[in-house]
Amino acid sequence: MAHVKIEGLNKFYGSKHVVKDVNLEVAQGEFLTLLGPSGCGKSTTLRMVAGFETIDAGKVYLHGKDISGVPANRRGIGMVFQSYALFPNMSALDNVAFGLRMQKAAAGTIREKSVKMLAEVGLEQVMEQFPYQLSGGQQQRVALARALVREPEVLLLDEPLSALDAKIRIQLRELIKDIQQRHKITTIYVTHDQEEALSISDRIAVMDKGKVVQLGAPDEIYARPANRFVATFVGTLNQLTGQIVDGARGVLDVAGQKLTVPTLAGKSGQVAVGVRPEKIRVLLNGAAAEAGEVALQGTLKSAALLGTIVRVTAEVGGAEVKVDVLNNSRLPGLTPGAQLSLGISQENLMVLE
Amino acid sequence: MAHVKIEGLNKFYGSKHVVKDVNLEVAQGEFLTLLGPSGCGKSTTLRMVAGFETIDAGKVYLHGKDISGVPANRRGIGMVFQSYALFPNMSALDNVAFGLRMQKAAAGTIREKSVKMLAEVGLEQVMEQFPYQLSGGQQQRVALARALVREPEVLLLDEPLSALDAKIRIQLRELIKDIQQRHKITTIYVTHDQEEALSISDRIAVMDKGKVVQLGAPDEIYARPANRFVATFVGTLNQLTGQIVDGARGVLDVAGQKLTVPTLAGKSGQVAVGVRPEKIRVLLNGAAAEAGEVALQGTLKSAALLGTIVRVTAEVGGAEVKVDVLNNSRLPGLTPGAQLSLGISQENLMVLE
Amino acid sequence: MNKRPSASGATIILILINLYLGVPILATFLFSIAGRWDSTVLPESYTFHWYVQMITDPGVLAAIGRSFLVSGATVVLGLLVVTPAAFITYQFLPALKGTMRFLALLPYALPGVILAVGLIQLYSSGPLPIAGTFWILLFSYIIVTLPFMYNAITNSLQAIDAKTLMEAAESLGANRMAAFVQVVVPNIRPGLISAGLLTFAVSLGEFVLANMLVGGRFQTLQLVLEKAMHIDGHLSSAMVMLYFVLVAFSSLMLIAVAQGGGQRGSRAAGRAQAGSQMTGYAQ
Amino acid sequence: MNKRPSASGATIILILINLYLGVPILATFLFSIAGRWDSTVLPESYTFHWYVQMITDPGVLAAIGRSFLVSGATVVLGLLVVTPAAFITYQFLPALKGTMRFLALLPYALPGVILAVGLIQLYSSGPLPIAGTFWILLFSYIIVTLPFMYNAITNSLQAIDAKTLMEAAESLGANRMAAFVQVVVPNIRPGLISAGLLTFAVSLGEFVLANMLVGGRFQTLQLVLEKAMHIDGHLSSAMVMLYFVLVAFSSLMLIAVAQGGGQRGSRAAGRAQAGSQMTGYAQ
Repeated sequence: MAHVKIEGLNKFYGSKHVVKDVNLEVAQGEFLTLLGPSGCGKSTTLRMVAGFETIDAGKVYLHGKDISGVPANRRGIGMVFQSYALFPNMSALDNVAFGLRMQKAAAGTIREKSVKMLAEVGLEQVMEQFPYQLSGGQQQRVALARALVREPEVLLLDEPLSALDAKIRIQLRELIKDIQQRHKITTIYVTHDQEEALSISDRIAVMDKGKVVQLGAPDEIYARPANRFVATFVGTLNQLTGQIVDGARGVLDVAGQKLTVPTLAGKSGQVAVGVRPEKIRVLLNGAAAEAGEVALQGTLKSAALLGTIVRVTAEVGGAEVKVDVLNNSRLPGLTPGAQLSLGISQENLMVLE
Repeated sequence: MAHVKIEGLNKFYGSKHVVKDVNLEVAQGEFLTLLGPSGCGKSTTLRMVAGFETIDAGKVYLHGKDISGVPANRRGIGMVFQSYALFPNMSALDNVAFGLRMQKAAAGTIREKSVKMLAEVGLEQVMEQFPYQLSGGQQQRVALARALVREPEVLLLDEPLSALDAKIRIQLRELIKDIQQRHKITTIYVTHDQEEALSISDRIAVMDKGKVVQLGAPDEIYARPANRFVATFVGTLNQLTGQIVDGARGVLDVAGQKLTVPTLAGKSGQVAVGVRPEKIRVLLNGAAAEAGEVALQGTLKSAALLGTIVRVTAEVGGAEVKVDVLNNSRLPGLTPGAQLSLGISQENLMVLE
Repeated sequence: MNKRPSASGATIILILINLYLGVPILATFLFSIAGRWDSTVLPESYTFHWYVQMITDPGVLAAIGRSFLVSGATVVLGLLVVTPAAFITYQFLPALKGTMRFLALLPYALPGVILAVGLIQLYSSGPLPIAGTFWILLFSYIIVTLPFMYNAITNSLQAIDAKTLMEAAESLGANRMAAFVQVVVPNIRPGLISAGLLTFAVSLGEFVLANMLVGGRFQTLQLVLEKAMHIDGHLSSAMVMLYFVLVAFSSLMLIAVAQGGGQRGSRAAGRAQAGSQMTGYAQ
Repeated sequence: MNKRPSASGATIILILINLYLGVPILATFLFSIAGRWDSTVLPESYTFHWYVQMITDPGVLAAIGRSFLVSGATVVLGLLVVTPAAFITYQFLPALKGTMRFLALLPYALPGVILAVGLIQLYSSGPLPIAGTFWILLFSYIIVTLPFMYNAITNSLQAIDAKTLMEAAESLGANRMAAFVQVVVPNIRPGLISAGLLTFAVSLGEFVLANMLVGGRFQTLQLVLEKAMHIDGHLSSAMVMLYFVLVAFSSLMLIAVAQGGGQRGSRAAGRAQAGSQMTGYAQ
């Protein structure tokens, strides 16, 4: 049985239909992410699960029990907010202890558990400090400890890293994943950042305009996006638009270059195919495309170091094609304007509807 | 002659020394980035160049002329702010036209230039709209057009992308780079995001605690960081700490595994070496390390898809080692707990002081 | 779903507050048009007698003129002095912000009677013998309304982040005066209107200073009203209704004048600020 | 470097404002300790005569007691009623926020004389004959001070983002009452103190309502003061000085009481809010 089950959830703000018939099941110990652009209804969905928004239609089940009408404080959830939402009048330790005090636990137990939890998020040194004395990253660690110390049934996180700097964001997402796995806690995570979603989730529900448009494991979403929205929103995508010139074999004419794409067989007219930047090979020293590969000729525009990868931008028939190579490869003679031959395995070309 | 020259710049806030003797030269048409964590003095430095902060000691030269005492409105600079700072009472077009109106240009010229500049940032469709009707990304495009339409001597950008969503951030940084190159405008850019700095800059000045700690091209900063702060702040870094057991040959003992690092020859005691995640090879099918490579044995902890790369985390003697591989490689049998053999070229091991 | 109990509780509270504020006004209106009203819940007959008596009294009309004069002058002079003062403090002297906020609070510790005592000592003789004149009333009203002005304007400046807008304008070649006039002022227009309206309303309704500082020598509407109350409750009720009409009418006028001078963008600025403006003038 | 001209200009403006507000107070103080003061710039001799006369007058002491009673009751009742009302509106009825802000403005359109006319009609007879008593004064003071209370509390709630704090507390198992009492109230404490102080100061300084609604039947300090002014300028000046001491003293008392009941964290909350609080009570 699913640990959390969301059934036909709907929400209206006035006449605006912001969550449209969302159905989801989250297994015990699973990490599910709601991913989408701002305004797609992901936060509202999470807040209906938490009990902070009324449900206009649909149900939320926990362990098979309908909790749609249960007040937020009796749902057994833990919540982490984008703005941290620490209590300004309490020290880090008192913030963490608050939930245990509400459970009327013994004073000794409260302190012991709170200190242990703070140590787990690496804050034993600053537990007597007040929120305003802590950095953003530290505050969010306190918030995480505060949510977890009560051992909630489900942990809900609403864009917990959006207010933080790039470096801290990555550290903290590793910490969240780590702790989630250690405690084996069922987690629903909301974010607009696709890299965050890919790296941290067991499964991702991609949302667009109030609907779940695709649900699957990160590699599935990334490699086999359900539609053009998912393909472009999750990951970087090169789009090649052309005319089908041979419907039988699936030959596409992109600015004069012929690409044979078997999956296009039987189609006609103008179509677009997409390919991820890391699935393109730069063919060096006049190497030819291998069997099952299509070749594209282009001109080098720029090569930018992004850290672990180098992003090569080529111009192919007026359009830009991005190629990602690892920053340990030797790409000789990469000066802007150089002729470039690119190889793409046919299976990596996605047809975009 | 340098286009912009910053000489011995200092700033105090009360008794706090926030900018310490900064010297920089920016060539005509160059894109220089000030990179550092919050509070490192990078914005203050930029604001002294702009004329918004008084200079406590030092000089700023433009084309060899001392402009330290010139009011901001006569320095010939264009500025883009993190908060966009569009004039709420003016349409996008009027915002862009404002600077030309201040130059008392002819009405026809003003309109023509403004419309052209708005088209260049892709906003010809919304030029009659007011800031509150535009998205964050569109607002920052207007701000960019507004700063550029006067053809300033120098373009200054203060964390222009920090308030935007991840996807928009990448689009806009490509637009900024594009326009900067087309107009060949001398640019000083401030950011805390190392990937942004690496991808967009001709040169980067890494700042820490008010000082410039390294100045160089992105690949130089990335590959040969001047100190441990730069090495960890720019890019991801694996750190291996161990004891030197053979000072003559430079053999390091990391949790029982012996690494021969020629650059450690002559040293003794405890040292740390660093290696970037993409410079580590996963040795498959019992392949041995090549000549000039050291080998490490570890256990696979996790493999997370980040998009174009897959980040493999291995445990090596109690420490975590991250390996980045492109998302097109075939890594067979990567189940957590599996034994992993890693190869690192000796030249990629940086000694961290 | 689980919010309904609180929501209905809140509705009750709101209704009570409305009654609390609204019933006296309604009663006053009924009294102003009541003919006979002895022991019934509602008046037994209605008449416009009191309104006719009021508007045919030249003393009332002259008092309205005087009240408008002194209140209007307070608004104009207040805006001209306080706007640049608030801006300069906000922009260039952030260290003085606390001091200014405190100074702007002083008028609360200086209620009418207290202020009147001080002002009468000071101005009844000496180099500036303005006691008993329009001028002393004007200057004292500017003191009394300083907190509304100063806070509304400072809040507007913060709401639009005037500091960064100034920098943006300067980076585009505007000198400080041009930046202030062309960028800051149009964008704080809603705040200036609010400040003006509030100042006008407070000045128009002021009694103690008018009574003690100028009294019979410059009879304002409030003084006439207070006198009428001692004579006849119906007449004074009619004057209270007239007062409400005047306040509403002059508010609309002020808004119209201020908006008329605005650019086409002022609506946009107003909209962008609406939230924070309420905070500005609500206080 | 290029900011110096504006800075000195601002300093001049500040000095002028200080003089404008400070000179009347200084003059009053000098007058209260002046013996002979005819044609000289400063008094020729000094005396504490007026202070002695004042504090030995039982009428003055009783008036102080009455003023403190009605002002204190206004603060307590106001806080008890307005705090939950403001919180419920903010938390559960955001749609009503505009209406409430408007209602909270009404008292500005309802100056003393106007309000008094309405209240006297309403309460001089009928089911609640409280005209001329302490109670009508108390209820009218609550109306007058509603804007300070409501806005200061609402601003505090916004400043701490009480909505999210409530959600955080509820997600940690607290019911709404516990969340409000243990999380919201301690964190808006500085706002409550400010609101209370301002309400106290405004009530203490009110003259028109006291004069028209209760007059001689419940003589407050302001009434006694006004009477004293007609008798002797020196005596009334001394009473003004006493008034300032009372306001300052009771402010300190109120702060001490409120802080004393606080937890060890209230300083932290106060610090986190300091900026926004000023906005809260300065208006």
